[in-house]
Amino acid sequence: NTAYAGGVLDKIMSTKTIKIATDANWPPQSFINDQNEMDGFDVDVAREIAKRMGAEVEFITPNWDVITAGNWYGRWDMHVGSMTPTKQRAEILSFPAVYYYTPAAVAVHASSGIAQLSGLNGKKVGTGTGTTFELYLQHDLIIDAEGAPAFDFQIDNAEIRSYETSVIALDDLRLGDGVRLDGVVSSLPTILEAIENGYPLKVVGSPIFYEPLAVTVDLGDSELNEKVASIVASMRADGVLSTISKKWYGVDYATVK
Amino acid sequence: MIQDTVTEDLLLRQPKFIAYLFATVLVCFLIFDPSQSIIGHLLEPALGEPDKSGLYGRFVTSFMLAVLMVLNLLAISLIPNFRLQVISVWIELLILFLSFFYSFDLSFEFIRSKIWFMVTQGIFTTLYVSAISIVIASFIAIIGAVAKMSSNGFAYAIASFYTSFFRGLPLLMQVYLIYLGFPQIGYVIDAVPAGIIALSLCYGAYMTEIFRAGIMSIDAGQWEGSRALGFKFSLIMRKIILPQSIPLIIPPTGNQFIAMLKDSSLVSVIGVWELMFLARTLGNKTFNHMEMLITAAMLYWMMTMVLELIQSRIERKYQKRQSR
Amino acid sequence: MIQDTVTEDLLLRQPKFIAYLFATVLVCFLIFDPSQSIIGHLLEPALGEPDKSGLYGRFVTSFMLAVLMVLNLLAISLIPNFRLQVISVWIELLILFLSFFYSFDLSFEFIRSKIWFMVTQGIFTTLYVSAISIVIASFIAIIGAVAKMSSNGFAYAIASFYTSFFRGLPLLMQVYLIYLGFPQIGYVIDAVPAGIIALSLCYGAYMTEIFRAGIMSIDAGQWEGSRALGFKFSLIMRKIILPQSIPLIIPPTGNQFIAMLKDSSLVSVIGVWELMFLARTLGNKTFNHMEMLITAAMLYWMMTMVLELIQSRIERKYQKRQSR
Amino acid sequence: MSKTNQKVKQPIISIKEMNKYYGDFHALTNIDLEVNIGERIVICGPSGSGKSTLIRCLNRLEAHQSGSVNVNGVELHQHMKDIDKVRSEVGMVFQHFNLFPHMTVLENCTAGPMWVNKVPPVEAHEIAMRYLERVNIPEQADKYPAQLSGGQQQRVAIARSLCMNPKVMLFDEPTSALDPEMVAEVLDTMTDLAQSGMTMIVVTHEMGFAKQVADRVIFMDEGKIVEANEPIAFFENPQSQRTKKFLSQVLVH
Amino acid sequence: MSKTNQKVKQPIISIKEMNKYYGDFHALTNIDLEVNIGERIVICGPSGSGKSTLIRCLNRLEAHQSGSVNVNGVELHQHMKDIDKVRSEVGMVFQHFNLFPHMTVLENCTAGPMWVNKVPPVEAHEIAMRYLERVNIPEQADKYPAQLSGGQQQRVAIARSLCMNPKVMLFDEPTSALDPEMVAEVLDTMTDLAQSGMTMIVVTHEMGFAKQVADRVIFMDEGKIVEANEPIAFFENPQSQRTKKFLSQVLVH
Ligand SMILES: Nc1ncnc2c1ncn2[C@@H]1O[C@H](COP(=O)(O)OP(=O)(O)OP(=O)(O)O)[C@@H](O)[C@H]1O
Ligand SMILES: Nc1ncnc2c1ncn2[C@@H]1O[C@H](COP(=O)(O)OP(=O)(O)OP(=O)(O)O)[C@@H](O)[C@H]1O
Ligand SMILES: [Mg+2]
Ligand SMILES: [Mg+2]
Repeated sequence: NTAYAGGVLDKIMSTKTIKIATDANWPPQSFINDQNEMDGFDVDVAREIAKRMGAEVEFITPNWDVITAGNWYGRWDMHVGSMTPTKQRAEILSFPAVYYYTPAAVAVHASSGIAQLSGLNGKKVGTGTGTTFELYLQHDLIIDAEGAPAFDFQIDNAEIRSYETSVIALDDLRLGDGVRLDGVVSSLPTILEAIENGYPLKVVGSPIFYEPLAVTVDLGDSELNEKVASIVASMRADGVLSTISKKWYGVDYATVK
Repeated sequence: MIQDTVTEDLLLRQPKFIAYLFATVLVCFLIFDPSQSIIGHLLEPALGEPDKSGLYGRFVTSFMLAVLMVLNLLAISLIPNFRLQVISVWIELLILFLSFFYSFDLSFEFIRSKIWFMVTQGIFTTLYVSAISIVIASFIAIIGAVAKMSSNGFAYAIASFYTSFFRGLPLLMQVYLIYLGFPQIGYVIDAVPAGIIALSLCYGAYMTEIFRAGIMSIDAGQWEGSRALGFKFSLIMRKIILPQSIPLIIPPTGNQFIAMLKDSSLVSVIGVWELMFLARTLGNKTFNHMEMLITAAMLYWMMTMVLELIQSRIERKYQKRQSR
Repeated sequence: MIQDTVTEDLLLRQPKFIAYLFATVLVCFLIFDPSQSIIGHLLEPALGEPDKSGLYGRFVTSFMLAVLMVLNLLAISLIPNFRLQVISVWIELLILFLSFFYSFDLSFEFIRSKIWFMVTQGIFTTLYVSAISIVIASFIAIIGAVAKMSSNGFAYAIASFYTSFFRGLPLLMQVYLIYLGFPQIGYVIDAVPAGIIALSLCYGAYMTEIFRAGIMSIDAGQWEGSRALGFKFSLIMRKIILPQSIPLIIPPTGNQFIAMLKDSSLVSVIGVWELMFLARTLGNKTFNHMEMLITAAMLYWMMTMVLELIQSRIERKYQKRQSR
Repeated sequence: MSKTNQKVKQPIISIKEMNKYYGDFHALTNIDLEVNIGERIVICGPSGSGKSTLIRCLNRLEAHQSGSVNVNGVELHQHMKDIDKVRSEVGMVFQHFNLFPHMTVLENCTAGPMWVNKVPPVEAHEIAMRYLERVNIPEQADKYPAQLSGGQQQRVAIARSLCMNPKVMLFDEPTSALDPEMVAEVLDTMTDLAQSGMTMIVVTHEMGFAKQVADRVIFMDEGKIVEANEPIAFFENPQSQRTKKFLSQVLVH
Repeated sequence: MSKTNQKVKQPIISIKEMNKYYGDFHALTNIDLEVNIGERIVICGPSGSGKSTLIRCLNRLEAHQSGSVNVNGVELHQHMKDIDKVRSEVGMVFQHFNLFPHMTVLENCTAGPMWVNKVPPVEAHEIAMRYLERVNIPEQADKYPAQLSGGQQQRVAIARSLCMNPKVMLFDEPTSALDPEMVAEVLDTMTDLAQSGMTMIVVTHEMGFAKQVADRVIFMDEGKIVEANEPIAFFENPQSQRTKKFLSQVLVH
């Protein structure tokens, strides 16, 4: 049923264009900038990968549901959008290369008295639905990708509030301590970005886990997999990944500390 | 539409038409190449790997399909009873759709494990949010309709502003505005009430027009007859006009309720666990989206059909009463 | 609704009513405590920090607001011309809403920088997807309506299955099914065509009922008159029935088109950059959601009002022609 | 205007210099008319001459623009307080009956007394049955209007008005929507009512009824009262050309 | 049945043992009727007696369930091929005119010839104007039906049928929706048509017209033909009790 798989790399090479799917709603990883073009960490990485393949890049922004349903039928060739490789997902998609690790962290309102993660036990904690953050709160998270550091579940019995994205959860947290939420689990960069934009929030404790994030391609084209793996390896080796990470996060997330 | 008393000969009784039909179907199948699709795979035992059977496989599959289809149509056309005929076409279409879903390689195991939760949590939430909202919306609509027909400048202006504004804005925007906006002026409301307010206001605006049409459709003679007896406005409205316009109001209101069942899924953006939210969420962890989406679709469809049934019952009751 | 020839004295001319009104408004304000909200902040220079002015501040703010409101109502009620009265109420409500939006602390700078893109990219996409879909949906609806009224079992069964299925399923589900499902049977389609197909099929189902109602509303005498002259079915339909039902079909179709403008936002899930997608996306980086949502809301509202205007023009044209 | 045939010289309706416009269209011009208690008046005239408009001004279903309309001592105008009271004292029977289709015949008849005059249900029921007997259809009390023939429906409409115990009855072409065979039964009911001394104003083309019952026949054309006279004089010796022409056309068929 | 007054003994319509049911309701019972070319027939009878149903069976606006209906040599049945041809040869004028409100008077009249008989536009225009002159309203050709009075509309309806050059004309109470003054003009048009030798079947309560024009008057009751006779005999010496009763009620008013 995978009509195009196997020929994806050939197609990229012959047409000299690559279609890369990513999210438009996930700053600073990927978003629409002031020039109304795609921009962000993931987007820069995608551009670099395309450059090294010698192809023009074209971005496509379908919903997460649609991407993770698999079976892309050549509508796009690759997804560079901070997807966490899990075993179950690997049955539908393949993850040739992890390109960075983001820390997940917990935010509370600036006026909150909570100073430790355990302070959120049994409290109302918001996050995005279907995310690893939600799984973490449910104590269901298993990260089985190579190179990912181990972690503990540090918040127990939280009353989980799942939103379409964790950005709406941050909007709710912003209303005041305990007004709708006591805390939000999201990625550290997103939280910091919000704080920078004037949200009255603060980060509690250190990152709760590091999430490996990978380039994703459709199943069945092993040549493409190898090609992507080698490109990402070379980007890490020559420091380009670190440079891009520093550009967007001020920190190097390309390798685990 | 008035049926004519002379019926044309059934096309399926004319050999020429059947030949044409067969040819058309065959050509269609040849062009769209069923051997690549699921049907081709079903015929695999007979023809070998679809990819390899080539033009021959393509032709054989298409031919068999076309024969099957025409025979099937002929068989159905022989059923003398209209109802039975309709039912058998329905069943066939249903099977066709289900086999289309089947082609997604669904994990029925997974569906079974989740369906109970979807029904109890999802359908329950969807139904109660929609039901409360439609009741409130109806009240708003009655007031709105009267205001829009009134000669009072205030009433007209407020009602027309209301309908224009709330029909003009996307429901999602209204949900956001109420959920995120109200706290700005000092009142924090929960997700479910916010959703109900947004749905009621939005549908109240649409239904204002329905009620207005219903009230206007009542013959002027009813107003004159009542006024000539000395009835006051509110009495005429309550006892004479509204009871008579119910049969006209119910069908579009039923439509609105069906639409609302689905629009209520928008409250999921603010974290209410209704059916659609569950459909998009439950499958996430294990990547069983399609299973959940299709299950939810079937559940929605079933709800719709039940509602349509109830609606037609109510309609028939009223029609009977008024035209004995 | 038929207006009575005897009008009651305007309530706002009765001192008792004004006193009641004032008391009610005052109590409302006291309960909902405007001093905490934006209005309180506007009065800050006079009363000091709202948090600190306490019960006194609360009462003074409420009192002033109540006086203002009643005076304002009286002023409007003195306007003799109905149109002017309506317009001034509209303007006041508009200002109220805008100041509600204003309370979000919007960055107008940001809105200015994005609005052009929203109009050119967003509105354009929204409009062309909707326009194509409504045209296709109308064609489907004509066929569906005739089929649903036919005495042919096939036609009736297929049409009723179609309307039930596509009204029963949430549009989002249909978009997914078409976008993700069609490739399963061998045909990969792009996002925009998939969206247009889904919108056309879904709205075609709703509009089938509209067209059916329009066709049925034509007096049986028109069918008999045409048949008695020897006209054939398709001729009667094209030349006699459809032209006469247009005035009845246009208003609900206009409604559907307005609804579709907003429903077309669902195609954003498959990556089409229409207005709603941009509204939810553009503000993300700088956390200016509210700016973008409100801008989009205003744009939608404007589109709706333009469409309503066009609709009322068309309606008037047809009404004029038929009742000179 | 001649007022030759008054039984009691006490006007219950008095119209003076009344003018009525629909927008720019001058529907009634300088109408002067007095109707005394117990008087029976038949109004006829060509279509569009303003007959309906005139009697609809009498219970203010239409508003007049100048002049005065006085019913039972109450002056009708836009800001009057108790129009509902005046209306409840003036019965009106319409061409198309205007019964309430969602209520039974009995409910149609009890609604007025109960809702307007606050008569207790039992008594309202008695009143309703009394008048349904008077119009000869007590056995139809529990049916819905749609189950009755046109003539029966019109008789229910008359009974419904009578239940309010009106001082005047207005009829607007009460038989013109009926099949020929049913006209008779409604006219009989009306003749009956006239003989009981009810004040009546009847718009009709039934010249037989006019001859038999009317105290005065009024002919209208183009919004004006052209001629008013006792029936015998009116039919046998019409004064104006217009009346003559009209009578010739109506009486032929 | 008596067939006394035939002008040419050549039947154009022949009904034999025809029965018609609406569901369980037996609307027409054992109807036998022959109409010869040039004959003028008036059908009368109480409401609900099946008059409309009968003439609507003649161009198969209604289907009959047993017996035979033969029009101009063509047998009418459910699976016939060319009902449109039969219908285009049988003109029908309805109580409520059934003009096409979205088309001008002229367009109403040219539609039939152009769309059914494929007459070229110029010629259709000529035909239409010829018949509009015949019914005396050529000057209304460019107006819409809603702009005309009832009588004018009915005359347009007659002209529209005549444009198809029909062999028979059917009229179903053509004057009963008209104001009294307009009845005359339509009856005049119909009398005119009758004198030109058109075969006509007219359902009407206008007894004056029947006396003046009809070759035969048919009285129906409860779905049966009760009596059929020449007009003079019919009116002066009705045979059945039912006919007598009906005539007494209709002729009084
Ligand atoms: N609501 C209205 N708006 C405008 N013109 C009206 C209205 N009602 C009636 N008219 C006009 O006023 C005139 C008188 O109408 P009215 O109904 O009183 O006539 P009528 O004598 O009762 O005629 P008919 O015998 O047809 O009932 C007519 O020319 C009519 O067109
Ligand atoms: N479509 C229908 N379905 C059921 N019954 C019908 C239908 N049309 C007519 N009838 C019944 O058939 C009978 C004859 O009706 P028809 O209209 O022929 O009477 P008519 O003699 O023309 O009466 P009128 O003078 O009122 O026009 C009536 O009892 C009527 O109720
Ligand atoms: Mg009138
Ligand atoms: Mg009839």
